[in-house]
Amino acid sequence: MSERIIDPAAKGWATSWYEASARARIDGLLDAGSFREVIGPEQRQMSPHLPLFDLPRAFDDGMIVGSGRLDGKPVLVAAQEGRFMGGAFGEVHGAKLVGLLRAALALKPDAVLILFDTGGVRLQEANAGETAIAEVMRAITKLRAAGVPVIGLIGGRAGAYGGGGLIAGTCSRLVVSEGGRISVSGPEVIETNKGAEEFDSRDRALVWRTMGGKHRRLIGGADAYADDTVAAFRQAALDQIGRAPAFDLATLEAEQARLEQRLTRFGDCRDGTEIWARLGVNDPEAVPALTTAAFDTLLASLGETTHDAR
Amino acid sequence: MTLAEIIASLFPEGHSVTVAEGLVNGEGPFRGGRLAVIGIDGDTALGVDGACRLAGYVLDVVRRGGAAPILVAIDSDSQRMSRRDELLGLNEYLAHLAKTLLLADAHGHPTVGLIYGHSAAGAFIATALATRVLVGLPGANPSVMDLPSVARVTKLPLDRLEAMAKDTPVFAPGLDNMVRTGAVQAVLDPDQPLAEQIAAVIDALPADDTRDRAGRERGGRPVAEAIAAQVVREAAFG
Amino acid sequence: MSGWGRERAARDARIEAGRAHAAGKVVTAANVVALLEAILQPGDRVCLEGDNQKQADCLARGLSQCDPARVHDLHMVQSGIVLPEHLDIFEQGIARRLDYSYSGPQGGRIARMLYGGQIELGAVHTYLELFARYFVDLTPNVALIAGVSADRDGNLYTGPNTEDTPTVVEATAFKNGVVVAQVNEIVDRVPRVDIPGDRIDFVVEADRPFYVEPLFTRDPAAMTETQILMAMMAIKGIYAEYGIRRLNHGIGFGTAAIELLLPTYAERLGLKGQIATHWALNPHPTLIPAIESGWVKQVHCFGSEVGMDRYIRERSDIFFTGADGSLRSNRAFCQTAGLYACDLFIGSTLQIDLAGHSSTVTQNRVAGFGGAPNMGSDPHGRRHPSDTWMKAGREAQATGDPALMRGRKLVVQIVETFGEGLVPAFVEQLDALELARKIGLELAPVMVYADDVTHIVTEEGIANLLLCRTADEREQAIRGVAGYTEIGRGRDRAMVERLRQRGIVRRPEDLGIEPLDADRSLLAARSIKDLVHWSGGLYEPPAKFRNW
Amino acid sequence: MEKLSFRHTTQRALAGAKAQAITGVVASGNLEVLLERALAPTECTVEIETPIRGYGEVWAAVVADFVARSQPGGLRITINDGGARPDTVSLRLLQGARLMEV
Repeated sequence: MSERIIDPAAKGWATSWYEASARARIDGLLDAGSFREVIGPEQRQMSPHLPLFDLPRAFDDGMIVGSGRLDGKPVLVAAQEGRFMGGAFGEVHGAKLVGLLRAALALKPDAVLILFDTGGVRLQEANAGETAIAEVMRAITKLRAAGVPVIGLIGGRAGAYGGGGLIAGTCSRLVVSEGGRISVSGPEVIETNKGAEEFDSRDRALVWRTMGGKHRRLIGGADAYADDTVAAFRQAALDQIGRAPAFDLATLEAEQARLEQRLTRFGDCRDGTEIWARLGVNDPEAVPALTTAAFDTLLASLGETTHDAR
Repeated sequence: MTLAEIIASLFPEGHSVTVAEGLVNGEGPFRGGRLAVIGIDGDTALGVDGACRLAGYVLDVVRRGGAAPILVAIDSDSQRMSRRDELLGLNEYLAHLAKTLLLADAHGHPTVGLIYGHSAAGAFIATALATRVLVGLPGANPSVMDLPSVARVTKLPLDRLEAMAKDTPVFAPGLDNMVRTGAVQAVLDPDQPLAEQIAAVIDALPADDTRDRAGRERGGRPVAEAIAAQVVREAAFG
Repeated sequence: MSGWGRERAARDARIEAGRAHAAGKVVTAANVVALLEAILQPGDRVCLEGDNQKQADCLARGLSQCDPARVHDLHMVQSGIVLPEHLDIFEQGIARRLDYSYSGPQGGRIARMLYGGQIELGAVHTYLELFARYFVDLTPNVALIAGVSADRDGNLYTGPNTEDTPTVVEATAFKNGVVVAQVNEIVDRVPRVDIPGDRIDFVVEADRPFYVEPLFTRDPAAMTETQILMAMMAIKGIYAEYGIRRLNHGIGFGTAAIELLLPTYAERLGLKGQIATHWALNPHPTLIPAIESGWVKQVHCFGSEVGMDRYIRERSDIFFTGADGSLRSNRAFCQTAGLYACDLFIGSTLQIDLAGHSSTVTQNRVAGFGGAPNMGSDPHGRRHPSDTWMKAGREAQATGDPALMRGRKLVVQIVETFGEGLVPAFVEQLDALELARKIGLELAPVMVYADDVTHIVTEEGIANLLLCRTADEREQAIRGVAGYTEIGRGRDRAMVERLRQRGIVRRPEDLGIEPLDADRSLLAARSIKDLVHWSGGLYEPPAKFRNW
Repeated sequence: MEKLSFRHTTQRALAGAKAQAITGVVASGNLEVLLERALAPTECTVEIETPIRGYGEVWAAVVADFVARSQPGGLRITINDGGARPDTVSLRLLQGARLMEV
């Protein structure tokens, strides 16, 4: 009989990160009972703009922020709810994250954890969302320069798209699961603008080979690969806290070299599988189906995917 | 104003600014020192290759030391929308470009964004919005998405959106709306020499990120500042 | 020509005319139109093979490109109206009359064309009826069928999606008809002979593999708590109580949820081996966990399912497979199995009225029947007992001689009280009646008649219609599970409470089910990826269902 | 958006001491329910904002059934609806009450 990875009858289900709500992710990620929310839902700080569009609002505007402990370490946490407006950045949503990052500058937590789940900017509040993303990126670099690691966790159904992808690229470390996607333009956006010949968004396997968790981890776009469970993300976040690269000229020069080298080596590749083959993966076609254990083994054999150039 | 007019107005004594494939790079004399210029011209989309080169230019300035300010002049399309760009990790390239600008600023090279044409979405965030202060020129047209596209996505009639856009700066495209949101600090006067106006902007650089305060004062982002401030006040470890 | 061989002679003449465009039996894709124009005659009865799964699409394209001056007034007798070409030929005048069974994706267009008089409709059938009429009064002159491969003698390998092919060929080839098969490739030797070559007159090497719709794939990621609650009630309140071993499931999410609860919830209830062991069912990917956990003894299939072929090949203890190892499906036999050999059919529907009639027809769509009414009906020709069948029979029999009692098949409708866009599933009158009036159908397109339905399961509870003794009781039992729809809110609360005392209406709490326990963590698989893992990597889902 | 508001008197206070709970998310076909122990022990209010107009009677029936069943005395309940079906509303209300009883 074949390997049985999932057997709920025997093991019971671990909570899926992909399926969990933002609140459930925080609950499972942090030490039990340690989360203290700031501007909780009872304050009803909802979007002042959505009523204009006759759209429903959420009590937390899809962004939950606060403090807690991760294996005893003090951390600040922000989590996006990907099912509310696609986790998109609106005015309140963005301002809560900006505030949290500014608070971290004074509080000096062991890390700030950002639980991404976003399609990018909320169109109904586009200018506020876009500006907030710029504020977030500035705040993150300031915080990193002050020695506070900012760790992004990406494995929600909305992924980290648009400005969310840019914020992710600003973090000290990124943890991604198979379901997590990191990208600027979404498949549907590319298809709408450039046609299905450029990108067939219904070809889901292509989507994941282009922007999915395994691809991002393989090319060094993410630093750790986690199983799709809240427990695995917790462990991965813990592992990354002590390994955050500094934010200085040396790091960015190393990143410049890393990104230039990527263009030279893979700039003519048409598909993820071609890149993986050049990385030294023997059977690129088999990568999407690899289990976490097999994928970890593959990563270890390649070596070069782990770096501090971020 | 065109890029050539901008450069001429900035550097009446001459400069080394060149444009290749829509990417702007060079410098010129400025207040007894130098002003570095990078940017995007001609409504060019920003992809992995362009972002990487621009980031390299910024790092060159930082590596050279000194305190030369960096002007980021922008007339771009959005990010380049293609399979190849995303395959190669466009988010990392755009974020890297933004980080180099933020690092340069932190290293004593004041960064000033100047939007004189179009810009949108990821290209806007990675360039003009990653500077310490962003100013615009009349006629500039930053946007996240044009109204017909917004109409398509939100399934609202275009004429209703156009009516809403008149008094709702938070979602409508255009320079004025970005000013009211606080993203663009000021609009420069194209009839006066730019060198002096940019110098004045640099002299008045805010120490902190004051875009949310401006957004409240100008009515484009009514609550962001208060929300962020409340989080700063109330976040604590139990 | 005189005597008794005129049909044979006419057939020989058609084949002779077709040979001009073939090398032996083999025809290139480029010559399809010429071939069809040579062998078809005006007014022919033609079966263009297609059902809810596979399509002879290359031949459909060819037929739609024929010259209407040469090929016209055809009488199409086929299972499925699915491809645009199936209706294009009526607009072009190539075809005029239609007898069919299923029209899922073309339901809107076919309704408009029926209304506009562009189609002369014989009848909308169930699969078995149409198959039966192939042998009585709708025998095709020409059959255009699809297979995976053929050799030069015409020996045909249908592949796992055998489906309607043997039935269509049987009726055509043995009654002086001409059979044309499109295949994905011509080979020296086929893996197995599904249709002997002497029944195939022409083999077309198609320009691309024939299309198969993954109609039976339900993504567990889209399954809701409400569907899980309904599945729990069905398992505990029906499967367990009646001890249902032989069964058929529809294609909805509710029944897929039942499949995914077998190795978890039903296992905890100790029902393994007691229920759901023998199936007339397509190879549903959501059945994989139950198979892997040892719940399932045997499955016979109408067709295959995209991505399931390798898995089936490695599970020949469960599925019907050929000597070559691949699945052998057969729609006619599996429909018969569903009708006569299964004790339960459970499926979803769009509308149920106050008597219990149900229909998937909406005001502007004629979706056809497919096979659901074959399975979803009580076969009066059944003569073998089973505990399930007898128990249901006892519940239904109010009067009469117990010695002459016969059993009842369980026909269960599992529906959420509101569908997409808050459209209620319970109505005063079926849209099907209005549609029948509008387009002049003699018989309203009712999917399952009230006298066949035994139970209705909704998130509010189970209505056991077998136990109802009057039309009034039946109506209140239906209202009693119709939730917050207008029908549900219009219930006689006191009477529903009395029905509840008699076990005719049962709420989750009456079954010992806590609605808050209906959680996605009960599902044996929560994503397509989980199903792949369960299958040991043998299930290869189609691209649109992947998120890795 | 349509705003609805219901006020009920219960026979008793809801058990438990939890001050507040939230369940569900505002998404298509879903809703979020915020429950706060903020009223007199035999009072309960339910306020709803919904983008789907014209279902006031259905909401009234769902809320009344919930109150009769769970006796949520003392609760101020506020709902942001994303177009949920009545059975989903009912389920979320029950989930919310259970969270408060802890």
